[in-house]
Amino acid sequence: MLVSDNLIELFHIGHQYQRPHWALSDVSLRVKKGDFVFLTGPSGSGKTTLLKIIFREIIPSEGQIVIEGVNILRIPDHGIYKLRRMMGIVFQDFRLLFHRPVFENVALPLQVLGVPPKEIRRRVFNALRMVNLQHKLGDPPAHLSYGEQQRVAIARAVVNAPKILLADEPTGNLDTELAFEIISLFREINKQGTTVLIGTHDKELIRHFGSKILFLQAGKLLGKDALPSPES
Amino acid sequence: MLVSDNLIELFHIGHQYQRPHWALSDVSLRVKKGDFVFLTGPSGSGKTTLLKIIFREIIPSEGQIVIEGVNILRIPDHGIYKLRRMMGIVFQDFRLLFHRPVFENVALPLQVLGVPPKEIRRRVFNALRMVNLQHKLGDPPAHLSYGEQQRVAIARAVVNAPKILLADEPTGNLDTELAFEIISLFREINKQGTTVLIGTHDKELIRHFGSKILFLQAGKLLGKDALPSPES
Amino acid sequence: MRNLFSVTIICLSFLILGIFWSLSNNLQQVAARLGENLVVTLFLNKDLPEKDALEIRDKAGRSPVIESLRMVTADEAKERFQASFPELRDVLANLKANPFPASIEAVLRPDRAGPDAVAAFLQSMTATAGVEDVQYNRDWIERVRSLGRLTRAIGLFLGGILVLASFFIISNVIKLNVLSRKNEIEILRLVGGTNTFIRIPFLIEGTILGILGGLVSLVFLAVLIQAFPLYLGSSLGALQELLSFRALSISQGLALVAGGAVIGWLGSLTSVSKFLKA
Amino acid sequence: MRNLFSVTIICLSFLILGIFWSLSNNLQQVAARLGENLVVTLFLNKDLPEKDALEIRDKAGRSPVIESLRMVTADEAKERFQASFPELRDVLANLKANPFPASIEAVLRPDRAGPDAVAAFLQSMTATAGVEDVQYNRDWIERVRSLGRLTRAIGLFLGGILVLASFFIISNVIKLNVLSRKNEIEILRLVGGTNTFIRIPFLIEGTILGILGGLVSLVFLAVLIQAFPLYLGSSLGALQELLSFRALSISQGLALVAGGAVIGWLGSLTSVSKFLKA
Ligand SMILES: Nc1ncnc2c1ncn2[C@@H]1O[C@H](COP(=O)(O)OP(=O)(O)OP(=O)(O)O)[C@@H](O)[C@H]1O
Ligand SMILES: Nc1ncnc2c1ncn2[C@@H]1O[C@H](COP(=O)(O)OP(=O)(O)OP(=O)(O)O)[C@@H](O)[C@H]1O
Ligand SMILES: [Mg+2]
Ligand SMILES: [Mg+2]
Repeated sequence: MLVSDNLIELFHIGHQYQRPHWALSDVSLRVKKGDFVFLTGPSGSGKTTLLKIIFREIIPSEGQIVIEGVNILRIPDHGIYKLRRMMGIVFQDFRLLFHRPVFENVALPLQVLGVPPKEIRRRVFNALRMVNLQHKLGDPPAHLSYGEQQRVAIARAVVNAPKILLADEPTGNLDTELAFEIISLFREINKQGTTVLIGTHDKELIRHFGSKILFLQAGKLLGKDALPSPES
Repeated sequence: MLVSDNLIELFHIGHQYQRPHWALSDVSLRVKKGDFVFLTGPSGSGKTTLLKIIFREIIPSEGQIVIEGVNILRIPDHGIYKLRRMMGIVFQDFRLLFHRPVFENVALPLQVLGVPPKEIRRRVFNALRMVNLQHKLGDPPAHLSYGEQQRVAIARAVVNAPKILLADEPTGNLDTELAFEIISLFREINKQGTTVLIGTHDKELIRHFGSKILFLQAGKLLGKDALPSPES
Repeated sequence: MRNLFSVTIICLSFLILGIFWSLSNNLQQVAARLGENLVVTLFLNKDLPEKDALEIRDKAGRSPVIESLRMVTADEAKERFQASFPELRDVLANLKANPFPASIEAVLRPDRAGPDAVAAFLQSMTATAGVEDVQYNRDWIERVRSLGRLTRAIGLFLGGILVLASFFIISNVIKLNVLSRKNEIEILRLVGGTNTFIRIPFLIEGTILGILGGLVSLVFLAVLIQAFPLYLGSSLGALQELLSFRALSISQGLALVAGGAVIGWLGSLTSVSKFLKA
Repeated sequence: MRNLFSVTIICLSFLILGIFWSLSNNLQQVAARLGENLVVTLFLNKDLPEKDALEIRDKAGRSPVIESLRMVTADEAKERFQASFPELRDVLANLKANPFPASIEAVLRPDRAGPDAVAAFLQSMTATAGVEDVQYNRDWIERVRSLGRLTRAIGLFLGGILVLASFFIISNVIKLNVLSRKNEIEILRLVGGTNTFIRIPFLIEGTILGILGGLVSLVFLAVLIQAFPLYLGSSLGALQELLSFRALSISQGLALVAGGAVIGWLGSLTSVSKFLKA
């Protein structure tokens, strides 16, 4: 079965925020179910843009993108929630509810699914323990340090054991030990079946954990050899 | 002359955002004119808090802090601008005018000083070239990638050749090459007389550039040996 | 803080609206009462036999514009005159005969007393034998018409301005409310909330704010209506009736509250929907 | 967008304020005019010699409450009566002698015609030989007083509510404006801007918004004042005078605009200052 093998497929994706500059151009790639992929490249090369296209925050100017056999550009606005529910996302700018307790923030993806409160509590505690934040559970992110906020965002992304985990620079505000812990956590989740795609510029992390690596340079995908070429 | 030697002096600084937790406790340190100091420590150890106290965004719960012989806790609200004008600050959350052009953002510290427009243009171009962003001059930060925004914040901090440069995690969103370039830039500015204090968790940077290192752990200062002890 | 602001604005808008509504209620009633006073007086020939007078009355009564008819005898007319002008009692006492003619007072139906119908009636009565003169206070008719126009004018101008203003203010306040929670809406969408899931709390909030605003304004309005006449004193006569507040009816009060609910609901709906795009 | 909102709100507030101000202007003028009509009529004994009548007039003229005096001869009185009641002409023609007494009409000075002074005047005139009767329409006085009270009541109740509402709305809009630029204020402080440097643009903006709102509302008000009588038609009589709009005087217009400027300035000042603390 071809569909079940390729979880995410991008076909000739190009994106222009503003003429004449192409933030991404002709990016084609496949991510298989169970992959653990690093997306790297210098500042401004298009990592965030590519991830935003995958969770359909941005509609690309060109190309098609298929996730689980569904062309996500064809999903109407009111149906996007189905796509989002199979993803956990760590945003580069966190996107937390700044003045609500950490607990509520992490519980959000479960609440929209209607998970019963007891189960929510169990899973949220679990996720917070994994990122070492169980003691900050009642504080709002506004009262946390940057690294702590980043870990809340990570906990929220993994709390629902999503099919796909997208993480944009998830360790930018963490010290090396913590960063390694977090990526190890992602690795574990990956072993339980989640496909993981991490945007990062941290070479050390990639060197240590890197299996498949996508390298972006000024909006173009290099190092395709790390992945089976979509044309092959 | 004792005063001219110690640019920044902290005496038994302690800070409590909320009872009962102390974000900082009994921190005493001296930074000499011309020093190049790294402030490090794990996530949540108090780096940002300490820097915020130095530029008086936060009034510490305990202790005194003297900069250039002036007890900055005694400065009234309407006089703080004098302190801020001798500092360049890179904030961990950038604090840019999100919808104004990069140029305006970087020009701000010069505009409040009433520098003539021609001179402003010259210095802003210069600063932007140093962080590799001269081509984004007309775009607002809202249209930039994270690393680019961070570099705008850096350009704004150095544009005025300040006496003191405080940088909180200035390379968190930058790839290693760029991070090294930026710290080299800080080094150069330091050689021209600016005292530099960088909060970071990047061990590699510290290993490479580190001269004096302050290590924070749960709000307490370790590794004081790297600096002359204030008591000595 | 901002919720307090919303309620206050909604309340003020409705209060102003309610004041005008109440005044307009009142003007309409006064206009209606004046309309009831459209009277045509048919002066009869002196010494007309009662039989003929009754015939004239019956003829007048067949006209569709007539609401009621009343015979006024010469003696009655004299008494009325004496009551109205006591200083002239001597003059009348000096007269041998009663100088006043008998008359028939015809009250017109305001709903049917259009200019053409009234003109036809007046003409036919003037032509009737036994009718000496027909008096009809056209000024009064004009005044009533104008009062009707005035009521509508106030209703349209001020009421219109205020309804628009209220809607504008309220929907903007709700928009600001939603804008301040734009972040929250975006985040909910990003973690997989359906549009309905996201909308509901905003709709509830907007509706509650609207209802609260409407209720509070009703309370203020009631206080105002009670307090106004007290302050004015009771000696204004006709003017007081014209300008005093009349309480809104229960259905008008309910309409005000329901209007608040609808505005709050609509305002929230349109405001939230803007952010449910991506 | 938000600036448009601010101007619209300021403008609407001032428009409503202006409408009431203009109406209140008008009511005050009507009240003043009614005040001028305070008339005491002194009926003289029949066949009183003219010399005595003039004496009575002079005596009345010495009272401080009198503004002017006018002699009405018996013939004049008869003519007036005939003009008012043409149907009774026959009656009068039948009379041998003129039944009407001569009289003196005394117009009172509204500013001095307090209840006590008027009562004293009436008493002294009643006691005067040659004066048969003194008539004074107390109802009218009461009505004028009440109208004065009404004017003030409308001014206080509605005007007060609206001034408060305007100020509340405007200062909140400005607060929201400033809040949306809180970030900017903080950043300016962090790069070393002095408080004055930071305040000035906000103060200028607030003041301009206020002035604009005031000006636009004046324009609308002028249009309204022009359009209102046209719409009403011209047959309202006294009622129209009572309710028509009268243009604001130049100084009142200036006051409205200046009020806008002050509100804008104050609103900005207080709102910005909140963020200049740390
Ligand atoms: N909203 C936007 N409008 C216009 N241009 C944008 C916008 N967002 C990003 N860009 C531009 O698109 C390019 C790619 O940006 P992107 O954020 O994807 O880079 P990135 O690889 O994530 O960089 P970083 O490591 O600095 O986060 C950059 O040149 C950036 O300036
Ligand atoms: N506004 C606040 N209110 C309450 N607690 C706060 C606030 N800001 C920070 N804290 C707490 O103070 C401690 C120190 O925070 P600080 O931001 O100084 O850490 P940091 O060393 O900068 O961490 P990071 O590397 O994650 O940025 C943390 O435990 C944090 O939760
Ligand atoms: Mg990025
Ligand atoms: Mg920090």
